Amino acid sequence: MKTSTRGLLILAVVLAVLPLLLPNSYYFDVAIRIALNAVVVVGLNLLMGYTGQISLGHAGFFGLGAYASAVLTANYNWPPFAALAAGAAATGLLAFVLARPVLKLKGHTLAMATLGLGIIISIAINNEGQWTGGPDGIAVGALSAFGIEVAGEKQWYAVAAVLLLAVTWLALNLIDSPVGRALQAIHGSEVASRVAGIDTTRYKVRVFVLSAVVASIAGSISAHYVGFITPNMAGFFHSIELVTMVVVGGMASVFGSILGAALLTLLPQLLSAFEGWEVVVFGAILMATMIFLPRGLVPSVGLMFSARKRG
Amino acid sequence: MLTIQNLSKSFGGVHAVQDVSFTVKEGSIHAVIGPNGAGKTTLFNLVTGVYTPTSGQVVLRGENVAGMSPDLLARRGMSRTFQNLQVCMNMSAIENVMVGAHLRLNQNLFASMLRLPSVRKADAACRDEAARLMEFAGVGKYVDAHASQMPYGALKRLEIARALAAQPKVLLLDEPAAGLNHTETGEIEALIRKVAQSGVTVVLVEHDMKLVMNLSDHILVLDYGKKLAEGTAAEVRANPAVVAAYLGAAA
Amino acid sequence: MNNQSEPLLEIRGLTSHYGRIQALHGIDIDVRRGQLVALVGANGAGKTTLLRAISGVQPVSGGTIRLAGADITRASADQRVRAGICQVPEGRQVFGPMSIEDNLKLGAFTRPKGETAEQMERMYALFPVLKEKRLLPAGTLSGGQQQMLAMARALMGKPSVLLLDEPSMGLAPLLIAEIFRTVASLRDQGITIFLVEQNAHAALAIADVGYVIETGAITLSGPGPELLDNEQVQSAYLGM
Amino acid sequence: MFAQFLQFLFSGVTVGSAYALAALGFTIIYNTSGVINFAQGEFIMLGGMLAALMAGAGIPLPLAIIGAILITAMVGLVMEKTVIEPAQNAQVVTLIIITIGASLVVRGLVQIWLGKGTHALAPFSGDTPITLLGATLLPQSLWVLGVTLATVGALGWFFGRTLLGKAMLATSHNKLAAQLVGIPTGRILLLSFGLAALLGAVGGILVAPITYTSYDAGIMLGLKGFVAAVLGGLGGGAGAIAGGLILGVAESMTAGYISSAYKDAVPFVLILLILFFKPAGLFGKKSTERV
Amino acid sequence: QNIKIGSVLSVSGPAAFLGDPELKTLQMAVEKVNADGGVLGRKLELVHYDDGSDAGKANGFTKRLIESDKVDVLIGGTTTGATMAMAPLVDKASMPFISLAGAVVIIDPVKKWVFKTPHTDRMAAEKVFEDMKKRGITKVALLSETSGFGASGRKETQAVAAKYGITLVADETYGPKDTDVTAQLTRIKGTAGVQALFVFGLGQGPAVVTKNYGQLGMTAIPLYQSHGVASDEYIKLSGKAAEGVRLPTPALLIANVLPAGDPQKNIVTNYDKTYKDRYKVDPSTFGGYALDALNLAIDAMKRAGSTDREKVRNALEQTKGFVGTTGVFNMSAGDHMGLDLSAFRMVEVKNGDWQLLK
Ligand SMILES: Nc1ncnc2c1ncn2[C@@H]1O[C@H](COP(=O)(O)OP(=O)(O)OP(=O)(O)O)[C@@H](O)[C@H]1O
Ligand SMILES: Nc1ncnc2c1ncn2[C@@H]1O[C@H](COP(=O)(O)OP(=O)(O)OP(=O)(O)O)[C@@H](O)[C@H]1O
Ligand SMILES: [Mg+2]
Ligand SMILES: [Mg+2]
Repeated sequence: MKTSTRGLLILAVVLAVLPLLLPNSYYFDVAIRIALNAVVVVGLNLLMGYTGQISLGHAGFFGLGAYASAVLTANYNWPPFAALAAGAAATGLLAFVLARPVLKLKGHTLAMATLGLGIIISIAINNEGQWTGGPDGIAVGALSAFGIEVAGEKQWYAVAAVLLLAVTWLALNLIDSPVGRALQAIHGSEVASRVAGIDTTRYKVRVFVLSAVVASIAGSISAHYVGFITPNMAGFFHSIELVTMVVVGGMASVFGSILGAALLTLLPQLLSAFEGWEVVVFGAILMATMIFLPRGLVPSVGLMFSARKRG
Repeated sequence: MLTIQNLSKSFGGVHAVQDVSFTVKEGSIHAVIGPNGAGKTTLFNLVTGVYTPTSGQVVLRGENVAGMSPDLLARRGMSRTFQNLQVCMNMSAIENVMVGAHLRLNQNLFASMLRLPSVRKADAACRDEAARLMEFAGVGKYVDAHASQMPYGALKRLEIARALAAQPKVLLLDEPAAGLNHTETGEIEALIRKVAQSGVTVVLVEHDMKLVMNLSDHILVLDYGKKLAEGTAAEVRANPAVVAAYLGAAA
Repeated sequence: MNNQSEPLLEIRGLTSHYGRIQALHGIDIDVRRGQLVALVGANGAGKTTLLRAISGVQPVSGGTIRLAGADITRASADQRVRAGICQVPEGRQVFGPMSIEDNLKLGAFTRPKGETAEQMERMYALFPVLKEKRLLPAGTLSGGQQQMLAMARALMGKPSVLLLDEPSMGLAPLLIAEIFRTVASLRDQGITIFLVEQNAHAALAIADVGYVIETGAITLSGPGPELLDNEQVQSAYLGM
Repeated sequence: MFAQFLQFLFSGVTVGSAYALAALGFTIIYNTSGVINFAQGEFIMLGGMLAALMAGAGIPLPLAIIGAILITAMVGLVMEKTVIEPAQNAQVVTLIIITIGASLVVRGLVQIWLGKGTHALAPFSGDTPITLLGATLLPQSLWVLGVTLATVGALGWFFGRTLLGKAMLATSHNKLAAQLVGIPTGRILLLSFGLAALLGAVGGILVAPITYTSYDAGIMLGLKGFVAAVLGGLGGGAGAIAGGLILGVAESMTAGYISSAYKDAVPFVLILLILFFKPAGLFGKKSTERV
Repeated sequence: QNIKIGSVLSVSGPAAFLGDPELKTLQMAVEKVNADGGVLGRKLELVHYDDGSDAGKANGFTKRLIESDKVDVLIGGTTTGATMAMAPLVDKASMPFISLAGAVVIIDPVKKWVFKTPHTDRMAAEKVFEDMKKRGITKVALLSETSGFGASGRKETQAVAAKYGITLVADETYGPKDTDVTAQLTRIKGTAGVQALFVFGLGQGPAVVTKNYGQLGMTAIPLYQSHGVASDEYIKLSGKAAEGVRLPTPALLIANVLPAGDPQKNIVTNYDKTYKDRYKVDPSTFGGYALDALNLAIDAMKRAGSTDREKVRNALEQTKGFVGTTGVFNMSAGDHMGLDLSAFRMVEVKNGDWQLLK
């Protein structure tokens, strides 16, 4: 069996068994947040890890999705899934329009441009209080379709788990396809990929839009789940958090992304006992992880494993 | 097949290529030689769309393609290797070769994400073919290797395999034998000949005169960005200007 | 030539790994003072790895390297340069965005400031094209020009041992002859040279001693011209 | 009308100089290692906080300043030694995440040891505003501007003229080659962190009388400094100054003429536009990679 | 078994200077109560989480407190955003919840389980406008912070201005971390007819505004601040420029100048002293909100005679004449805050200290 198929199976089993082990709905809550974060991070990794284009503004897209759902359902009474789709479409369109000029940039200028994008989005959300509720945030109704409402942590867990599984499957397929190789080739050498007939701009735009749409959808669902959103979720720090999840988990590793999201979502929960020292301990763990597993959790551990097997 | 007319390129004050014209016949092996810094690589970069010419035309099968981007040229059957290696170090060796076949595979994002059977089948076939090409280029033992683990000489051949995977009509090779010893150069020579025999037009830059003289149907000599001489191997070798500027008395 | 003098560079049982792949399997090499030693081998045999290990930029997993009797196996790369080991690396490795002049100045990083200008003039005399382009970024040079720059930069460090990793790669025939002449004359000036070359013929022809490396191990050694006549060498590396 | 414009300009230049100083720190570390040091803002914060607290504890201002600079530089050195050096051979993104971790640790420790309060540092030359053509300017602004220019001059000389400066640049362009010509790349990196921390501290101290300081003061200045540095092309002093001033003046002009609500957003729009036309930043060199 | 007090506060992040004294106060007060024998014969136990000024995290921690820690009463939500993110959960779980955030929306419309201790921003605006009216000011420039506190304050200020016959002739904003607002102030200076400047913000921003206000020589236009700057730190940071600034504040800030007969005199001097003794820094009015919240909860439990959530909630709603640091609370089914304008005192900065205005 291919490693990716095996990984997907393991993920499915873990997701299926987990509910039996979680003692109360607080633990479900953490699991749901992990799954929803992981969805965004898997999408972002396609852009960052595989295609080599950094984005420090992805929380902006996440926020756009969340606010589209919030505003359209609360103020205009749209059905949740219509709002979600509209948010995803609008985010995709915005990403599409901006991708061309933005992705012409490289390295740190690209980082800065995407950072700027994210900041502009979060400022707009912050300032347009008459729709968005401003800095204090806005309440979001339940997620429902055809009269069925997702209610309770167990149902939400099912939704998040299925979504994560689906996104993981799609991402794994993509990577191991001509399109996925084109993306990785762009990372490796842009000239070489263009000479091989790859329209690099077009592919960069596609993966940028794709990851933005994934973030938007995850944003919408998170908004419904939490029930209340603030501009923070579109802000700079959330973007950094997402990037950190990608790198800690491992660039160009889908399962790494899931683990990265899990670790960085869990840590603050585990560290809450440290009273005032949480930030320090969190920072120290972050550094230690990167020093001892420089390629991120999954790739580094993978290397160690194969080393042991052969050596 | 390929006609270059009055092609020029300057970088600021440096005239890297000046008013160069020549024609490459279909199915032939055409060599470009000249001293270091003569403009050979720049010429390749112009022809393959990596650089935009300052002036002049590149006519590929009747169509002026000057200024066209490399991916559009690839669609028209052009492929190349690089003097400064451009191997994707983030991928495995065989995936590098498969990238070369990109244009012949399904490029639909959704088909790829859904792993449609057609995509999967074509991909598997492509992988087999890539392995064959690696064998053909003499790097068969690296089929399971990651590109970053391969030595320099093997990477050069990997690039050739990648270029061949595109099934090009015109193949430009920039110093394919650099970093190879005589025996290995001999293998490369045989490989290029085989490729040309299969109907591919080959343009080649190389400093190994033995290889150039053995292979080339036609040789173009550049010096300071300008055409210095042109002709068959024998003609070029006999040209005193070429001997003085490039070959030296020994050759 | 100076076969009887003590070994300046003495390598014993050197091993090195890339992760779990072993690239060098116990290399023994002696380079005597003032000698020109050539190392030939196929792609991937481990030549570059060996040179990197000697320069201290490649981790060594076993064995020792001695320079003039002193153990430098654990010395840092810059200490080795100060001790007189300079390298012209594979793939040239010039400082792309910096001017040619700055590249040369940096080549003399470990040298007293006073001698830089003079040495630089010597390099410009050796490679006039570098003088012509001295204010341009090194990255814009053609492949061969970069190779010359890499050579000049290493010489700026006034090495007592010069490591050359395929110095003729990508050079025009005229220049190859020139490079080999330069290498030979450097040896005559008393610089000890360890030369890795694919152009085995030219290398062995001027070498005092030759070594053949195959998959990380030395399989043959002897005086340069003698190796040229070796059948095995001829078929594997000389294309005969 | 003109007085108003001038006032906006002064305000922009003051803030912009602070951004420029912050940008210089980024530039130094970027130029030796290719790493964007997300802890740069914490150096700025440390300088301001330490100086303010020491001065508040009765230590004479000049001594407090020197003390704050030295301690911050030490922090920079320790940080390099303990967390950057062990990861030296890792990819750049890994190092960037490490600097994020380091910034959290520094900020967290300061918050624990020095508290969450906001502190002020007395201006160096009083706080009587200088009036010029109807607009006013604090003397401290002149300090910021002056020291920024002097620093840029000094750095320009260091990187452009001295061999050590060039060796630092060379280390980032090609670490392998730098090692092969005998540059002690480890120590160079150490030096660059020390220097960047020192500069950050100087910036933090200079702006503290204008902006006040607290344990989280470094976040915003660090972010703006990063933007200014990239806008300037991360090349050197001139770029950092240009980047900082453009950002600062764009902000104050936006606040003055367009909308204070979008004062942080409009400059980003402007910067994006600039980057679309100059992808390497204002003073950035086009990449010279060849194939 | 202990009585569990759950709290989610913004002890780090941008709102840390609010959340930090709140947490310290809770910890101090819980210790004190336990030392004095606890409540209903049981000890109090504080279970606290820091939301890092992120409402999303506040929501998650609230779930944890309810589901996992099974607390008896919930105090927190340093910011309005956090409170609003917590509110739907306490409603579902039937958990008495006392918020420490300012905005009116928290209690208007009334939510069954949600109470709050701080004055609303609307009250602050009203108090300020009352004072302006006394001075005959009708044209006011508003400069508000883009934080939740400032944005909500701006909205309420706009809403109540007309009631006091005041027109807002300028409406500017600044960011919470801005280091210079001369551009906005210059604009205000250039607006015709401005008679006073009203700043609505928290923390260091208003100090920057005050300093720039001094730099631009705008002293002819009286400067009003909101209760968001009611701390000694404000005067320390702003220096000379703060002279003459007026603002509404809870009694705590002026504990020492409060007349002896004031009902709050006792509690505020007491809190002021114990906090200073324990933490070596001045208490802030924000800490006072937390103290009041805890005491309200304890009071309600005592009156209810149990920790039964429904009973505690009902007792909370019936709180009458409860004297806190913030004011005297009189809750009802229609008012889950229970404060009126008298809880605010108007003060002016004179010679670097607070002076109570009559
Ligand atoms: N991007 C560039 N910017 C500035 N100058 C350039 C650039 N590219 C090439 N040049 C200059 O153009 C000239 C021709 O370079 P080119 O690489 O084409 O030479 P070449 O014939 O391939 O030499 P070699 O045999 O050494 O590879 C050189 O002098 C080089 O410095
Ligand atoms: N970064 C690396 N990671 C893993 N393996 C490597 C790496 N670099 C080289 N190798 C392996 O080490 C062996 C020796 O490589 P080395 O580059 O020293 O060969 P070489 O003799 O210099 O070859 P060439 O003539 O092609 O330059 C090769 O088998 C190669 O696959
Ligand atoms: Mg070339
Ligand atoms: Mg090699």
